[in-house]
Amino acid sequence: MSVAEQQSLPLGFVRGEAVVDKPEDLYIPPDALELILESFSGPMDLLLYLIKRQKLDIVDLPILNITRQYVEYVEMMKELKLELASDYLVMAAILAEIKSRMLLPKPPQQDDEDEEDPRAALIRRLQEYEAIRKGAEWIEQQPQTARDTFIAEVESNAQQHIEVTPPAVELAELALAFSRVLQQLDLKAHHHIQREQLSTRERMSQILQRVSEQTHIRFSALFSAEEGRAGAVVSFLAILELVKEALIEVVQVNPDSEIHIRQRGAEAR
Amino acid sequence: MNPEQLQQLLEAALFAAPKAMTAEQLKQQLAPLQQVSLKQIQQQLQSIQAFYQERGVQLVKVASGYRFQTRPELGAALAGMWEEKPPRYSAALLETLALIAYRQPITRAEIEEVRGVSVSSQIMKTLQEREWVEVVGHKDVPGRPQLYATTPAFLDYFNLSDLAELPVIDEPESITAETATNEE
Amino acid sequence: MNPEQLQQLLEAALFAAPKAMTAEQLKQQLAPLQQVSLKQIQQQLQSIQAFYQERGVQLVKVASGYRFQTRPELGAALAGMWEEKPPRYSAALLETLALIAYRQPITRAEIEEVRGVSVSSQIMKTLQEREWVEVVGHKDVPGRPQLYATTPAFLDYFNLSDLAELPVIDEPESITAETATNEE
Repeated sequence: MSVAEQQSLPLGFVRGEAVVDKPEDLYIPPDALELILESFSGPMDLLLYLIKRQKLDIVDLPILNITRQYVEYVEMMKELKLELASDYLVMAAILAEIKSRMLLPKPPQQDDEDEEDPRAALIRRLQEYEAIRKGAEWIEQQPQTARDTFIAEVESNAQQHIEVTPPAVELAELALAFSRVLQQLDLKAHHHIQREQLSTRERMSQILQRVSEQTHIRFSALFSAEEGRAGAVVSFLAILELVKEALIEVVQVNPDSEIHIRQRGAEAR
Repeated sequence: MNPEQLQQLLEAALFAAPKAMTAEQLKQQLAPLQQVSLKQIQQQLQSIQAFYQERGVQLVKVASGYRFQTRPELGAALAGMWEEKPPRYSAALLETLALIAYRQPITRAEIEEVRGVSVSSQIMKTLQEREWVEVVGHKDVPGRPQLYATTPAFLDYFNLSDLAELPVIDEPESITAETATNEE
Repeated sequence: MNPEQLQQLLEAALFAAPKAMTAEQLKQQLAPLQQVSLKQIQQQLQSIQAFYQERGVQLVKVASGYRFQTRPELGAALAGMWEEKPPRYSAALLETLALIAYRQPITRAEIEEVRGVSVSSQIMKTLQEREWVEVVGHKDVPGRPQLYATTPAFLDYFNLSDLAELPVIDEPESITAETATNEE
């Protein structure tokens, strides 16, 4: 597909680019070895290169030649103390093993099917490796983000319109939170919650709210006929509680005049 | 470089650029434009502007150069793309809210005393912004601290007609005995 | 909402979106599209794709949705706008990535078996940091080694919408007598 492939077989990738400058024969100047080896991604890559270079039929692999060449590479690597050497040594061992098995006379076999050509396994591996290398080349040539394509970035005034949805809370969660608080408390006394008390405390909030808005409220305005007796009791308890907690003051100018309540310390502000 | 290619390149550059670009910057940063006159670039920018007049995005000239932006009237419709699922409230916030609901009117110091930790200003701000909690007065003690209470909006949110409908929390027996005589 | 308005809104959304968007996501996140059928949205997306065919930017479909991006052939000309050079990946990294893409899920030992070389931790780290590769499970063999697979981010980066777009590479005949002698 690529231009490099059409011209000749690439030696390998260097920084993603196919390198066409490959050694003409086995002799590689020692100072160039490191560079050349860097262009192989591993022993499979090198082996594949050697096979292709010699236009060999892999099925009729002249293991001896390949092994000899291979071992020479490995020797050079050892001299240069290249850390890559171990993986290459494994490959050299595989090649040597294949070679030795080919040279040895076959033991008489009962069943021929059991005896696999020692080269077959290597060939399969080479084929699989070559396929993957093709896949890698194909992926590399795909248009890449930030190299070939850039994602469009467009300003928008949408951010000004974002409405933040506040989290939802269930009543049960709230009750649970309160029971947690109670558990944390040093449980000594009067933390019991009753419906009646709650109504009183709500009324306290309402009265406080009103006195903060109006400063003076007629005492009678704090009671409403619709609420009946129970409502009046709640209001009265709330007023007493607020007085006790010193949150409001009850004032009466003279004994006959209307009673007023006002915020405690309101005049101080 | 023919006008079509020039327009293509300018358009791509303006879409890819993270910020507005002037005609000069475009000429400077795009190698193939070295030989193109500033005037030609400006002409093409105008063509692009005209081309996008009725599209979803438009090429506008702002102080620092040209940039693409979405049509202003689409802002509200697009906002949904940035709206995130609301996070959950913290346990600290829920406990503070619960204390205000069950013990109102209550000062911040009283909340802190019960919870044993300080109440962050952020929590009080969130509760007030949500309009669940408001200041209903000041306690007449030194410093005149604010007294917090829940609002009608709080009741509405939790579908309560009044605070007495808040679930009754079972108290440990030790204190139930003590207050039992006060019960209905 | 008429087709023109729909197209305008979709176009603006895709340009402004911080990431690729599927038709479903667009429908879900853009309030005015609630009443519009998915089919209508898809039709308009195709119209937009056709409209931008020859422009500097194109609407492409990658694994995680539709996105606007610059034409691939303009990459080199646009490169000057950024100080950083685009990253280049080594043959070893690309082979490892290809193996994971083609043979997923795959263990590290299996990768090493094919490549004939130990996989450097750095390569696996880079692949995972780029979010191209992730651990999807453990193989049920002694040691329970991790199984690697590619992510949608991998497909997005290489402009693919689906793993099925990877070309078939299994060519058992490729290293036989005929092809080997035909090479060069």
